Amino acid sequence: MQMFTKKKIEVVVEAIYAPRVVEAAKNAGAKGYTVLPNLQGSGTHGDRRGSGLSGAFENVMVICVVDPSIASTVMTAIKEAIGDAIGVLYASDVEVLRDEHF
Amino acid sequence: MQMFTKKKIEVVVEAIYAPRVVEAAKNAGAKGYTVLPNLQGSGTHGDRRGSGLSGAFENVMVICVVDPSIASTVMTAIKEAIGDAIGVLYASDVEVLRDEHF
Amino acid sequence: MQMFTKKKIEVVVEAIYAPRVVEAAKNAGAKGYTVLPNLQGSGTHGDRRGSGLSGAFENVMVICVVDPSIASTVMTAIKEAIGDAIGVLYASDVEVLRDEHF
Amino acid sequence: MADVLAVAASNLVSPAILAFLLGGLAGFLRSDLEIPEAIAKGLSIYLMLAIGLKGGASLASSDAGMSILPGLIAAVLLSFLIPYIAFFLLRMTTRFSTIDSAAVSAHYGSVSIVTFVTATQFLTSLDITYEAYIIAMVALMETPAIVSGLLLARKKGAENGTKPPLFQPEMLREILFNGSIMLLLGGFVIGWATGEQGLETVAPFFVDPFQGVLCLFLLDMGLVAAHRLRTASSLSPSAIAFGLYMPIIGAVLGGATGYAVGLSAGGTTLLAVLAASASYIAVPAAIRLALPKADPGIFIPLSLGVTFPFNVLVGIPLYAAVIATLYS
Amino acid sequence: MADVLAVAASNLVSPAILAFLLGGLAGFLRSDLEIPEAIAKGLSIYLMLAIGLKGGASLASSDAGMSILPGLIAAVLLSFLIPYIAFFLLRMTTRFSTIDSAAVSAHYGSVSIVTFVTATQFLTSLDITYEAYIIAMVALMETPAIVSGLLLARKKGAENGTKPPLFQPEMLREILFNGSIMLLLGGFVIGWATGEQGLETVAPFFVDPFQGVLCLFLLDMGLVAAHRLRTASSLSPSAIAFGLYMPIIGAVLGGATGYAVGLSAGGTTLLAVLAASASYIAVPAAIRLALPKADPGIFIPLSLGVTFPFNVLVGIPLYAAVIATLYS
Amino acid sequence: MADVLAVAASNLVSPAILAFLLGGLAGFLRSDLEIPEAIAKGLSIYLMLAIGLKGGASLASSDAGMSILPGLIAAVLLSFLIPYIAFFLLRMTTRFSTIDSAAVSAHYGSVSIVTFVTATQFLTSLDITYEAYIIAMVALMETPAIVSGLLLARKKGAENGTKPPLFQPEMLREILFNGSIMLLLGGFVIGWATGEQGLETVAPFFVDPFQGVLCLFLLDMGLVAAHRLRTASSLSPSAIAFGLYMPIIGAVLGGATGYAVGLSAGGTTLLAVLAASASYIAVPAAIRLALPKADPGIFIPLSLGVTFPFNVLVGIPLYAAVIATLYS
Ligand SMILES: Nc1ncnc2c1ncn2[C@@H]1O[C@H](COP(=O)(O)O)[C@@H](O)[C@H]1O
Ligand SMILES: Nc1ncnc2c1ncn2[C@@H]1O[C@H](COP(=O)(O)O)[C@@H](O)[C@H]1O
Ligand SMILES: Nc1ncnc2c1ncn2[C@@H]1O[C@H](COP(=O)(O)O)[C@@H](O)[C@H]1O
Ligand code: NA
Ligand code: NA
Ligand code: NA
Repeated sequence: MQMFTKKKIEVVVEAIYAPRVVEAAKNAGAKGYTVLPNLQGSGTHGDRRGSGLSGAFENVMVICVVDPSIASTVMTAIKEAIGDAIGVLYASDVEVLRDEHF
Repeated sequence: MQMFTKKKIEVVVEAIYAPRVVEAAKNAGAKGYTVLPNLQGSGTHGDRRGSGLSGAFENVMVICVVDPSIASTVMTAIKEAIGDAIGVLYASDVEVLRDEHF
Repeated sequence: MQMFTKKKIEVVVEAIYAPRVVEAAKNAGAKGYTVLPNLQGSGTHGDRRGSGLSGAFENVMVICVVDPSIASTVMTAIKEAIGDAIGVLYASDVEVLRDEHF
Repeated sequence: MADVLAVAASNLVSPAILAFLLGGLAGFLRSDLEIPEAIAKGLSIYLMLAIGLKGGASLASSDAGMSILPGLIAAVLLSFLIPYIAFFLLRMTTRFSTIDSAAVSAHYGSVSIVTFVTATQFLTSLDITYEAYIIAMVALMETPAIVSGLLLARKKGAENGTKPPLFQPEMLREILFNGSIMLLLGGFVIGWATGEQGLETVAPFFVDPFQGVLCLFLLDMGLVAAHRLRTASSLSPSAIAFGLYMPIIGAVLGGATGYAVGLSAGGTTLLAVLAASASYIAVPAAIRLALPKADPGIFIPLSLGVTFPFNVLVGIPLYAAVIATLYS
Repeated sequence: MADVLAVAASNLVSPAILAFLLGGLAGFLRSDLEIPEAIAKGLSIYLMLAIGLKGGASLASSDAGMSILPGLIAAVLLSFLIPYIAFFLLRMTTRFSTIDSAAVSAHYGSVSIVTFVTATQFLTSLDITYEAYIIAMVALMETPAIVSGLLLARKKGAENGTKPPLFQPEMLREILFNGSIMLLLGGFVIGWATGEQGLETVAPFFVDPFQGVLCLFLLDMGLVAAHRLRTASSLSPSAIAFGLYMPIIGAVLGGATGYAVGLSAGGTTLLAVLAASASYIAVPAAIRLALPKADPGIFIPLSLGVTFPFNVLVGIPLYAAVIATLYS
Repeated sequence: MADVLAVAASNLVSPAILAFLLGGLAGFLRSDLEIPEAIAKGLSIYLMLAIGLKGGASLASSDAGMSILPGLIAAVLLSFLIPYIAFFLLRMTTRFSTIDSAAVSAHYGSVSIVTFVTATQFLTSLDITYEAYIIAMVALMETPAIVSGLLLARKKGAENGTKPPLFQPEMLREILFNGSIMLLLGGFVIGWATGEQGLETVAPFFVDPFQGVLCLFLLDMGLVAAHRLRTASSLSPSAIAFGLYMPIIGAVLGGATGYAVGLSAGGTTLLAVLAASASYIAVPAAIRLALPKADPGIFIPLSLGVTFPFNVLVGIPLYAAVIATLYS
């Protein structure tokens, strides 16, 4: 079974910024993404958990598997989309079966 | 602290296929799995977000940590279970403390 | 783009233990964490999916990205917080842009 | 004709229909308005159980007996038959693959519960009564169309020499014990067993607030339909045309069947609505499992984004007015 | 005896009980029917708050005063005591470890709110009244059993020389300020403070639709109970037997206590039901935190899959019929 | 003055207010009580739609006509103006940055729908009537304050030479087509178009249970407010003081405006409440997008943890009593 190495980028960001992050990733060449909604968390900006009223305290995670050749472009684009918003961003290597899908 | 290297397999697939993916992983020797329900996403099959009415647009993620010796068997089994359904599949290395658990 | 290597610790644990896991990670030096609520799963303790009534069958995942220098301390602390509770724990390498954040 | 328009207009200014339009508007304006998944699912569970209960209780208090059998059989046949007509039209007029055509056909043979519910509210607002056992028809018409759809898709497979097995037993179970069927039929049996008296004890939850809950549900339908239309790329003009004329063909067939089995004007209208409507809850799930190659980007926008709004806004009052004229 | 059966039968054909059976059926058929987590949690919040409000308001409009004290104290003692009996029986008849036996015992000393609510609806349908302050008993009986369970588990630890501290203060807080206790007692106090007049303002939400909401809740309980039974592997015949005879023992104790403190036939029936019922909301969470070694694969299927259906289908009408006979 | 206290006391023992206190208590005791996200969102959708529908229907049945225009314009001006006053006070008395001060100011110019709803229930309980079109004011007052807030923040940018564009078109869309505005205005139009007759068909869902639903909503608000206060670290005494005196300033301005445009005592009270209240649904989201540098750890605890409880517990009866005295 031949595997291909890709980069998985994971972003935890406040819910209202998710559309911007996704847009930025797509424009930078990502062919797909997955969003995990309704997360809680804590970091330098304090406790975050949805208040049910406003999305202002809700986190989401965006996962984006991309070709290593564009990983750094996508990360930079996402970083700019987040700007001063609340969030963290990290990447790691994954192996996939279908090279052309990502 | 001694750590053991395992393979983490992550699958994003349409919600109604989750039972098949899980079944396939178990039959291929996986000792456990975790399901993240209600995900949104986008890929070659377009935008996917639950419509609340039918599961036809909902994604889930199945995470399965297995011994490297069976990783490729489990991945192949999952791939077959997905068949023509909508989904992606990738794997990466993780370290665990309890060798016998996985 | 300079990247820094960190450790990502992922814990799947029964929902009612999440506050203890988070507390343990913080006390061991983790600067932040993310919680994915309402997960289903299966392992040596059988099938687990929320019953809507009691949290006794619900899983959550806690994700904690930490500096490699404290990774083993944090993992040990989390392991102790879990004790005899139901859960699994694994770690992997990730790269981040902002060294000081984690 | 003036009557038809007046009826249609009165339908349009009901809170439920306006809520649907509000949802559609919010969806097109890309408002962040969103009904949480769990609430939307809860609303459909409520609607299906409520409609089942009411139908069962009302059947129990009627003296229908065996006289309902011809109607039920006709409903099943209708659901079996319609996909063949739909398939033929799709193959003639669109470029959809055999699989996609079969998948779409299955949706149009089955029924949309929300369209049906909207029609019952419409009739109630006009004081038009209907037979209680129509609700049993709703449950019976859900699945036969799926079988037809699979048979149609299989014909193609046969040509290719890769004829798939029609039904794995697992799939049969998934289709027959589907949540919406359990709720509709289960509610129907409960309503029938406990009668009007049983219904009375739960009426402040399942009967009185029904129309209000329907508003919330249609608000969500508007949002979802708009979203599906906005993000759908594969709908050709011929496909959209199909989504508009197919319900009329269905309504004619349903109306004729209703007349043939001796339904009242109200009952005939509802059977016409059922035949005109396309499923977007039970069938999509079954089709995704049985025909994974069929593109959900086609059948969902078509049934939810085109046919559903057409029926709710234009179809229901139209069918009702025509049938009322014919029956009077 | 004929009466008993008639009563039981009438209980079985209520919408709520049939909804429970429908859920159970769907669960056993592995239907994809599922009540979303959030809705299920919302329903239990509603039920607990509603029951508290009604109890409080009805206490306010009664002239009970201090006369309720003996009943409340007896309820607390009952909840303390039952686990010891359950533990003894489990050690005699099953192979459960000390820890598991203690954990199960705690569940049977505590109460099931849904069983209680089903019983109140059953009494109401028979026009049998009961004392308002029974609802205070529900809240009071939730926790003492947890303490007994921990003491029983600790005895074992003591033998081993690893005696754990009975209560970390943190755990005490978690148990006392548990969500279901806050809602029940909080609702009770609100109902009491605002009286019948306050209740009236919220009755169209908390009182009138109550029975209908209960149907939805029991539908979910049926689904969950069936799922737990299907996936439970550790329930031996002796464990299942315990799940069936223990509620009867509890009912006898509860009934005798009710009689002793001078409750009416309705009140006595409810106290019997409380003593007969086993917790599956508050206690499992507390036990998972306090006794993580206890296997939830034992205590949840037993209380939710065996005892709950037994009480709802057989126990409630049985206890009611017997007590009615004795009181008349 | 005795009257004022009596009114305040009667407000405090309503089920809704006590539910808020119960939520607050559970929050401070760190109970595990929690309203699921989806339910909380569902409740706010219900409240906004219900309030819109009622307002619209009641406007339709009144003979208000063009006479409502001055009131509407005054409401918009009020929402524009209040942030400037708030900003000035914050810059004088606190150490908040310009950005944070601007962000907080936007919240106080906008309105809190739940505070408003609580006030309407309070007036209803006292049989005080009010003008239907106040509900249109609620919708109109939501956004102007956001514009003022951004202008205030921009002034600062200008000084620094990094003047950001006031509105990207994208942001304008996000603010104008915000979910709560769509629901309030949409509900208002639906209510107005279908009139009292339309409202009647959905009253068992949107009108009768309203007060009960409000209890559940306020229970959640209590939980959230307590949580925010517990975890807030950045609230200085001067900030807390602002959260307490700013609503009074707002109430005076709102009351005066209501009097000036000829509102009844009830209407004036509601306008005072609107001006006194601070947004925690629509504005936080808009501000997070437009001013990401503003710290949500300041503006949310202040509006939700300080001003909201103050208004609900003290403000509403106070404003009502004072205005009733002045009008009589
Ligand atoms: N070290 C970390 N590991 C995992 N998640 C984190 C970490 N730091 C922050 N987060 C997540 O990112 C969100 C924003 O982080 P921050 O901007 O540091 O407050 C938090 O609410 C967490 O959900
Ligand atoms: N590159 C990607 N990174 C992360 N998730 C993806 C990616 N591509 C697809 N997905 C997820 O997998 C689902 C199915 O993908 P597809 O079959 O390509 O439409 C999508 O809805 C996404 O949730
Ligand atoms: N091999 C595995 N891969 C992924 N998740 C697992 C695995 N084993 C266990 N889990 C998760 O951890 C929970 C507790 O595991 P266990 O204690 O083995 O029952 C399960 O319910 C799963 O959600
Ligand atoms: Na049809
Ligand atoms: Na008990
Ligand atoms: Na204001």
